[in-house]
Amino acid sequence: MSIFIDKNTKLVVQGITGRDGSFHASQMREYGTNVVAGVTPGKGGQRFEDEVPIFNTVGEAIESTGANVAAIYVPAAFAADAVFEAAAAGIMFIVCITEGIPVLEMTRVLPFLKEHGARLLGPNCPGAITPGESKVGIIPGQICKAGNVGVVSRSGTLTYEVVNQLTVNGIGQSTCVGIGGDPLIGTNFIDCLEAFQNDPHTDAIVMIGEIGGTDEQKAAQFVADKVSKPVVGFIAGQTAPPGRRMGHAGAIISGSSGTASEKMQALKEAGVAVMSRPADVVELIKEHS
Amino acid sequence: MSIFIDKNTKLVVQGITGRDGSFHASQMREYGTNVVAGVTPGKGGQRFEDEVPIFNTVGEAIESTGANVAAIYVPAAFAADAVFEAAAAGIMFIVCITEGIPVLEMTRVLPFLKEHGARLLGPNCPGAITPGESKVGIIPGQICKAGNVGVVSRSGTLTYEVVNQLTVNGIGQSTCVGIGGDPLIGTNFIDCLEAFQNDPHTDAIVMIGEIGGTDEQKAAQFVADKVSKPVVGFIAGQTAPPGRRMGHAGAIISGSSGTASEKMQALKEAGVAVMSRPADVVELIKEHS
Amino acid sequence: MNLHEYQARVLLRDGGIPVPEADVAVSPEEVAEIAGRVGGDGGVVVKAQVHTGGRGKAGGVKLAKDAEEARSHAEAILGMTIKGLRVDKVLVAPIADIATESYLAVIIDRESQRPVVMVSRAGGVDIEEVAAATPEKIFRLAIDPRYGILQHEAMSLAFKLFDDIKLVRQAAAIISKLYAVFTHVGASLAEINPLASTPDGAVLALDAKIVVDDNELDRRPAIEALRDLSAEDPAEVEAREAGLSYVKLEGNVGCCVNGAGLAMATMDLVKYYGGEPANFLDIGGSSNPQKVITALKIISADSNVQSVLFNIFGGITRCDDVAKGIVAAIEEFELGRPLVIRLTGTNEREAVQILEKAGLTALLDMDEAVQKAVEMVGEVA
Amino acid sequence: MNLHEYQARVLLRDGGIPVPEADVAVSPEEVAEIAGRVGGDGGVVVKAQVHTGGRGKAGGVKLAKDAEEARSHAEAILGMTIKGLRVDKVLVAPIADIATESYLAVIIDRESQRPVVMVSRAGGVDIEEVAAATPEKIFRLAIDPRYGILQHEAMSLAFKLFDDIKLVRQAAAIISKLYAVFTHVGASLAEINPLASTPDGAVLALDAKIVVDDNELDRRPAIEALRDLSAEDPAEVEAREAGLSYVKLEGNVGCCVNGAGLAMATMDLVKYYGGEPANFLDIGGSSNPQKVITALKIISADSNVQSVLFNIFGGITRCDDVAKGIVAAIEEFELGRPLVIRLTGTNEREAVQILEKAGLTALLDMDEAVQKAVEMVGEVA
Repeated sequence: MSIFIDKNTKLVVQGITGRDGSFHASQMREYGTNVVAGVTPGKGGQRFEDEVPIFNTVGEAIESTGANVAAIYVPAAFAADAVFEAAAAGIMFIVCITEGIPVLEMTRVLPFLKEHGARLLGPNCPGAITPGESKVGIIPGQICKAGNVGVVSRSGTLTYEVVNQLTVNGIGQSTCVGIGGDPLIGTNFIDCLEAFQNDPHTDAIVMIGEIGGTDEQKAAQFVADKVSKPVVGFIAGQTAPPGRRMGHAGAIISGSSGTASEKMQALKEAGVAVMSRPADVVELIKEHS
Repeated sequence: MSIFIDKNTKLVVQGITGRDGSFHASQMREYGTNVVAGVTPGKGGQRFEDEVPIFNTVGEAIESTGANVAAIYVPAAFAADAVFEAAAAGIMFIVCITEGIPVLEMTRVLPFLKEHGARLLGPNCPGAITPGESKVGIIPGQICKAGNVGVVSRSGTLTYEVVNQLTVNGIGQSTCVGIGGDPLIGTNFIDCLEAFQNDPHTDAIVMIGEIGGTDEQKAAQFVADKVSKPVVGFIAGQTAPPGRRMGHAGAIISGSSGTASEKMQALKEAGVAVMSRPADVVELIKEHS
Repeated sequence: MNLHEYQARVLLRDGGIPVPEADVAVSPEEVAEIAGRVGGDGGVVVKAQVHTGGRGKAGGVKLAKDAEEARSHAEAILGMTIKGLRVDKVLVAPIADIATESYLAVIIDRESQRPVVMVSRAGGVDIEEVAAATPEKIFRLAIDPRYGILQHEAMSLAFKLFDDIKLVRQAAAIISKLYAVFTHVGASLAEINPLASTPDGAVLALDAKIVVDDNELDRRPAIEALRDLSAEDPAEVEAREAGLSYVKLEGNVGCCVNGAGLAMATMDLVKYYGGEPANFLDIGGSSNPQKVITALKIISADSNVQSVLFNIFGGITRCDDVAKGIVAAIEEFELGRPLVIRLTGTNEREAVQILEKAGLTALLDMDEAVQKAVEMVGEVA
Repeated sequence: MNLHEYQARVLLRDGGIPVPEADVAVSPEEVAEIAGRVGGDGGVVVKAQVHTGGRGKAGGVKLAKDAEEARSHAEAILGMTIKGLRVDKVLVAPIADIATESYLAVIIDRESQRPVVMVSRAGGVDIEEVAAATPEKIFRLAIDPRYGILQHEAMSLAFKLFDDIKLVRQAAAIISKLYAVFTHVGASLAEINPLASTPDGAVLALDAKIVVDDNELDRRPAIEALRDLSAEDPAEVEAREAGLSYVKLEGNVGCCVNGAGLAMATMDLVKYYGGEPANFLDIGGSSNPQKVITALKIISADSNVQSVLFNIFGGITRCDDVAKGIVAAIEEFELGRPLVIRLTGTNEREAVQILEKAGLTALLDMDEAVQKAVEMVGEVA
């Protein structure tokens, strides 16, 4: 039916009383996400929108509400700690929306997650949405539609663009996942491809990459080796100059490595149908699935 | 036949060119231990006693010689790092003779060992000996005799006293293990009791504890729950005053906890035959096995 | 954030790494004074302090046998332009007597998701070339940040650089200290090239490069204070201060987009339709109208820009806020080029109304908008 | 190694923990001066600086409303003896206005093999009593030293101490900083009791106790320099400096043993045979004759000792070295008590010869030797 989140998702929102956290907690509730708890130290005992109980710690939130997924909207200075806290408290799927976590902090966060068996989506990502069931993060719900195409992307608004193309052309999505544009992230393309491959309700996969690093190349190899479902791909940044960071901390061509063309080449060699333009997604999905 | 070490033990001696390391490497070779390599940074390429190759790193020693056990005799300032190095290089049984590793260092060493699946004996311990097969550490070989009694102890010379009593009375040992007197150690009583319980060639167990901590009490519980072989016990420090450290860093009664009498009581309740004097070991072993 | 060599050298010294006494100067007179102070028999080297590689090839690095020659080199180097960056400062360092030149760096490795220490005996040259031609000469070790660099790790790396144990121990200490500096300043790169040994058996750092992770700067004001705004492109400085992400390119279609991925895809689509993007510009997630005004100012300050394209997919970004910003901007100053606006998503309808009221048209389709912006290059606004 | 309260307070302040301004004094005049300087409306407290608990009950802690009263208290406290330790220094600290008293400590926990932070709202009293009577009032959290204390860990502990988020945040910062001090100085205990809150909403440390792991001192000379030899038993200081481990007890059979376990077992056996051990003494693994001489000097300096027992099981320790030390010692000074020697193991035969040549007898059996030493109590040597 989906990957990572579904109608059984019971969400705790870390930073629920902050500017971003409160806005998106409202949006998620409006979409139908089961937001069971919020966390803001010092506001334990209060309620969000008169309904959702707020706790001082994630541990207390889990104990009282059985929350099983966390969404993090706290400021950058506290975001890594929020991930540590969620994982230590036993949350197995943690979505970190916050941008600006130092990469050295991430080198400590990632092994901690591994030790606790927890999965992190992000940081600096738009989150995930399983249309009609649950939205965790900031992906606009109205552009999505339930269906059988899995979408995974390093980008935010570019994902919306592609998902919107699918939706307005009647192609629904199983789950849309934004993995984030930072150099070190908790969940990569391969993790999502594997999950989509194993999800009986996903029939085709769209993956949207960009310049920088080698995740797309490794994902291409994974597609060749392990993915039997059709995959349609896009790589942003063909016109990006080397050595300059394109907004995302991870979107940078180092020396001559991490270019869009090498990534597109790898995807093509793995049998992925590569789009020239975002709008091509519709035709390619129809053609290949 | 034994626990931890046997005739298949291929030993690398870390600090083999130091005062203690060279003396004991000689002693171990004399006893028959298969000392396959030594490590002293900067002396790679030389040989110890014209025979044992010396390497700059443990990794090189393993690669060239297949060493599977390490003995550490380096000065205290380098000993924790020597443990890290041995574990990182893939040694699964590491014996650290060196005394004086700060306990905070040990709080970092112990999880590292766990992550690498390695067992540490010590630090600040006399090591282990499987009579007639292999000696790793500093236990005098001539006081031991091959047999079927397993000995585990927090002490050094007190162990020799007890082992000597056994030997002169014709009772041989499967393996004698000194776990060390520091507050944080890699291998505790339970680890050894479990190993002796599972060793088909051990028929009875002698455990020698002392004041401080609760390892003996936990071991007593383990004996009650899991050990079917007869166990004879001794606790040193009945006359030790509270709050004072008795030589070993770990031998200290904190408040009213960790006394000899509570430990002896726990052992008795677990069905362990408790000696009044070291010399009682002979009679009790004969009586109970 | 890139640090200048002279700044990086100070950080290494503070971290206990042996670095020859050197100093930075902004005038030939200062250069002569420093050369007299730090130069020994070997003379000094005068090095342009700019944030780019290839300083040597560009004539920005010169050897001088004495203070007078250093002064005359400084006169040539100060004020010169290397890859578009003006040289305002030079480093004056003694020329050391060198036996060997090695390479040492700590980086963040995306593959292992850890800091990685790289060492090579092939130092003093461009490491990218070594990596391409003779990769077997480079040794890498991933460090577990939970434990930090361990003594034996530093030693095993140092053994890759030297045979003599005295040099090995010095190098191991420098490796450990460089790792400490790396974590202390929140770097994404800390490099010593060359790490030199001298004929009398000392190991020391003769050059230093540090790049700090921008995300570390908030909690490291002392490092942030090292930022040299004069060494950066003024438009990029202005963009960063406004919370925008801007990179100038060589094309003529100015792009203003929300989101980095969409911004790159927009640039690519400009190219796809035969145009050339003039810039990367991401206005970010929030939709403060003021940011839009600043973005338009920055784009229009680029004289190459011949048409301006907005591509906004509203999520958190509210299209009406962006529309308000556009309207306010064109009221505030003359854009002077054709403007193509594509808006869709959150508050799209309100945005269209705001724009139409101001006499502007909004498109809903990305391809259509990009095509139009490319076509309008060269037309009068 | 125990630090004095005044030393621990400085370390906490250096670590950024709020500690009221206070100072240490060795004379009543200094006490009056400090009281005038640091005391506010609430007056000051004068506290004996000795390495033992129960200072208050022994009259070593007194409140004074002004400098004059502080001086007179100091006259009483300076020079007094608490549990055998003479008071040479007093701390003079302001009496703070207190709303609540909590307990905070970091210890090394043998169970979890990690540093553990302990907190309780039941502060200002003996925590052992709280642990015994109301253990549910104490909260403990094991810290993973690979990650250090995490912000949320400090916060969750601070929530156990306070309800008001302003106090919680202050307490969390103090908890993190105390953990940092703990690791920085290589402590086995760092304790603040009480951690007080004031009526105007500040959280601060009113007392401090730090015990440093002796094994950390070699690499921390600045901490080692805080050692106050005058505050320790001179015999134990002498023993430590000679590389011996010595603890004075109340009995009359002096014991000199190699190995801590065997030394305790020997003491126990003395008791088993009806005697009372005068000391714990471990000469350690090496067998330098000089150590044996020092050991005998220390034992014979204890006027309670009426017989002296050697119990040596030679492993690394060579029995002949010990024998040489014994012979040298009795040649050097008058022992004045009967001496019973048990030696076995490495070079036992040579040892027996050395002793017999000097007119001494060596036994081989531990029980026999202990029994004899007990029997000889009171006999003339």
